[in-house]
Amino acid sequence: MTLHHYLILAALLFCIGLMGAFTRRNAIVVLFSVEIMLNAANLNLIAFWRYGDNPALQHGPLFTLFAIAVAAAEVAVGLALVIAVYRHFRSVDLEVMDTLKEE
Amino acid sequence: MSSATAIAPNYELIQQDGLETSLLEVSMGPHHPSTHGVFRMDVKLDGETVVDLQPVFGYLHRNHEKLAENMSYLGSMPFTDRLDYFNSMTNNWAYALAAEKLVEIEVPERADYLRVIMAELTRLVNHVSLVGFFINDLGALGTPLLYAFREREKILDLFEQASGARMMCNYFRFGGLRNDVPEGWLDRARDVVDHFPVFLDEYEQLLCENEIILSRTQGVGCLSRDLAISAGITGPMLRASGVNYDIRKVDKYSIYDRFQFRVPYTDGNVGDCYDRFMVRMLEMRESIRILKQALDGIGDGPVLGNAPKVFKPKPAEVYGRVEAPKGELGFYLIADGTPKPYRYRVRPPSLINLTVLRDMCLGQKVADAVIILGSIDIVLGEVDR
Amino acid sequence: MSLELIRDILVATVPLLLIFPTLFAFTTWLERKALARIQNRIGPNKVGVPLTRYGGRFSLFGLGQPMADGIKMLFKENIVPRDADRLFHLLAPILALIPAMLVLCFLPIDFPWINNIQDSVKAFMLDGAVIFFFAITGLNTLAVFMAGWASRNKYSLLGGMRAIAQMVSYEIPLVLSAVIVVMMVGSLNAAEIANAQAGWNWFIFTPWGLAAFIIFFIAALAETNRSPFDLPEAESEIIAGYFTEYSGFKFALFFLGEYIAMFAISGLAVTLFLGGGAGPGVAALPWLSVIWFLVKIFALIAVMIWLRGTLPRLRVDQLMGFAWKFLLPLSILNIFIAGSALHLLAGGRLAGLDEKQPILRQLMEGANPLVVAGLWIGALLILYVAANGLNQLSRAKVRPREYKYAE
Amino acid sequence: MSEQIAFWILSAIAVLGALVAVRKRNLIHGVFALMIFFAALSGLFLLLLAEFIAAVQILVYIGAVGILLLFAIMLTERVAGDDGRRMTSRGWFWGLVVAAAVFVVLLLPAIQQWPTPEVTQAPDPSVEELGHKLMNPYVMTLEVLALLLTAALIGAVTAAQGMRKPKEEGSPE
Repeated sequence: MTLHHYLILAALLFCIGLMGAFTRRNAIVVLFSVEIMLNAANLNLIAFWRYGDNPALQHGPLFTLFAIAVAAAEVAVGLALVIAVYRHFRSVDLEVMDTLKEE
Repeated sequence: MSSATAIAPNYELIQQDGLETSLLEVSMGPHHPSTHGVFRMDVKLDGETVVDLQPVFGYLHRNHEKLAENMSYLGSMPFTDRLDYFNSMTNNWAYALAAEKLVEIEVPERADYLRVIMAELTRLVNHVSLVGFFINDLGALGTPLLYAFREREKILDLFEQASGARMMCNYFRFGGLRNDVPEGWLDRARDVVDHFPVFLDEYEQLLCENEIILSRTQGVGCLSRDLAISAGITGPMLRASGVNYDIRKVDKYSIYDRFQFRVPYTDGNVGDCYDRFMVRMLEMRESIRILKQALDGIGDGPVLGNAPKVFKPKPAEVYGRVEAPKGELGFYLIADGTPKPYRYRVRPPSLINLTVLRDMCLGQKVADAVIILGSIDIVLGEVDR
Repeated sequence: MSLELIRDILVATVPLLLIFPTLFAFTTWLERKALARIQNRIGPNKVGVPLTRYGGRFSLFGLGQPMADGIKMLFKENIVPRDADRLFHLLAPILALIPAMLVLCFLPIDFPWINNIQDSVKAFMLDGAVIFFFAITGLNTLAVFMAGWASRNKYSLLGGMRAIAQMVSYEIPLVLSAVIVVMMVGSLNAAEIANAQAGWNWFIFTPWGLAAFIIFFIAALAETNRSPFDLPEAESEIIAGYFTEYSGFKFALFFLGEYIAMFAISGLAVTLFLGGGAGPGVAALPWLSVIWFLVKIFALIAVMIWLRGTLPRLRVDQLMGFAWKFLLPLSILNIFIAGSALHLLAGGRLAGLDEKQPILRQLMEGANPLVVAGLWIGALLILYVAANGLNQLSRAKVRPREYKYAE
Repeated sequence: MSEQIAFWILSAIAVLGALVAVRKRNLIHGVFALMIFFAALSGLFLLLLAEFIAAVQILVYIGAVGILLLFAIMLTERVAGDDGRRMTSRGWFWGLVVAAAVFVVLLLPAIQQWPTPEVTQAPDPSVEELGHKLMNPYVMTLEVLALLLTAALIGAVTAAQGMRKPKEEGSPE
């Protein structure tokens, strides 16, 4: 296995996520897609570390660890926002949410 | 934006702004493990909280009252066994009391003593198995129940020796008992009665101060004194709600005035499942006191009085009642001069105690609903008749 | 992929897959027998081995009962509710079994055949074995949710929801009490943790280790849905919880998964606190460590069975309150105490320790016995007071009552 | 060899899981497909010798995020999603095109440098090293992360709770 295998896989996964984020209108599915993209990026980070110059520095896992922690926070807040928005619009449909302010 | 929807008299579902948490309608029963028979509770749950509850019964309806109206008086005696099939002796007794009021029958003293002994043994059987079932409903996987059943077996053996049947005893007759107890029965009964407190000590030690049982039962299913009185609740449940009312003391029927015994009751502040549980535990001790006195005081003599061969009372209305283990069991008879009753009506304590189920369960957790039902102590044979 | 590798993988996995299901069968028999004895009954005593039934003479205490049960389960009709999500209904028991089976290989049991295989195949040599253990056990939650949701039964749904709430809550004290051990060893490696306790240096003999073990065991009971935390399958309330709608072989899989999870979590408790395979005679006969490990697991399981036979069940709000108001603060305090104690023992030496050796053992060498005794007693006192205080604060205000009598 | 087999299987599972997760109408099925994706990714991390990250991936994504997503779905959406509503957004076609274009762009550097030489230097899969790094140079980052997680927790609770009336919940007597 070489670095490029992982890079291509990560690119594919990232684009699946991108596709999901662009084409679905359910806010929760969009959140799925964002998670997929984040994970694809993490895969890249780890792959670069594994096949990089100085793996002993542990930069890849460290970076990924931080990214995962931030992603967990993001999901928590994101889902809370989805619920808050749902409470307001009675829907998680992104196309319904087109106002910034209560009119 | 939040709105409170009143769905039950004492419970408001708090609608989180726009979050449509729907109620879960669960039909608990009729084949639920802990509905004590073919009984159904239509429960509406808000998460785990019971917000509405509708008892549904009638699955075991056997037309008992109408059958009895087409049958001679004595003919329906065996059917009273099947009312509350745990306590056939007291059922018999209540019916015999009612019928004995229709015609003048002397009940011999030995028969009265034996009736008291049988009734109190029945109370032990009922309370001990109820407490077992109750702890089983609390989730104790049958261990207390099986210990209770060990004791129950001994008493059922006594019943079997006396009447030939363990549960459907059909032992009472108008004016006395069907037959005398066999030789040595009283000694065996004394043996059982003497050993019963040992078991009760063990039971109380294990259960009455168990932290989990305390926290599961205290403050759960509270029944106020006023509601208990106005709903016509009787028996241990009423006494747990703080009313000192025991038909053995009130009516002094049969020979209960000869015995020294106390009636445990609460001060009526709580009336929760723990009170109902404890009142029954304490009542068993008093039953043992009565039993000891009765076993000591019993004399020789006949056990069947001057009952007429053909039971054909003059037109009259009578109501005979006893303090059955579950509450006031009454039989209301209207005689019209024929050998069959014109009207035959049972006042089943289970059914009437069950009427407050909804009031006790609202706002409690679903697990509590089960133990509240268990603490009411119903037998579906009696509820549905 | 070399043939040796395949052979090593088979050698490492197949015995595990055979031993633990066999032990499971034995445990179901043990449980039924023990519960029966607790409940004043006899329990299964008719079916012998192999499935003989000669009037009980060759029945061997009913040891054939699990086999008979298994055959019965296999041939029972597989019923799927009409509105159920058929795919998930099928997958849930499998998903319940796989994580439980998977974590078994993180237990550092020194099976003799394991010693001859490559290191890369020994799963328990993983550096983060303990973390992996908790991560994979967490998958069980999903299986339970899947079963509860896919059955389209309200009891199942209630059971599934209860299970998720319970497992997520009790996972925190579970992990936090394992942290104590990791602090004392300085490694997440299961084998190293077990080795650090060789002889009688079991961590349960330290005050914080004892407290952590108790917390761990309570949380483990909740994680495996054992009484008194068996709310997700509370028979008297919600029929059977999330596996109400399961029958036949799928039910057997759930059952198997549950017991394997019990083995796994007891095995982890043994690894973390009870010295792993340590015990008398291990130095002379190394294979005895396997026996000791299994004996310890069974001792823990016997306690679980005993609790099941004696305790009633908690209510759902009390269950959550117990986890968040009692276990969680206590385990955090316990970590604090363990940290302080290690620091005091070290007295500035912490930085100079050998990283490859267990931390606690290094600290104990050359420590003043008086200081150690003082630390031990002090820590025990603090923990005792804290547990009592938390208990007073968190528990419901209940007490036995006095009753009146009317003459 | 075994590494290659594992890589192909795991990447196939990951791609399939991701595809199903974003295309499935039934959201609960979608979440479980997402879980499969996360699990496959965790396997890939193991393959890349980052075992701690693999464990964390399972712990955080499957154990925590998955459950969170399930709860969010059950709180908001018609779970089965079997209503006749349109699933895709208005500009779904252009979204697809953009995603494909991004994929091509991302592929370009990898293809240009094909084939790459094998790197023989395998990293030490030690958790200990990672721990030392976290405690020594990156301890500030760790603390900041802890702060962030706490803030996120509080923020999430506040946001999800919404404006609640001061009336207390539970059972009135």
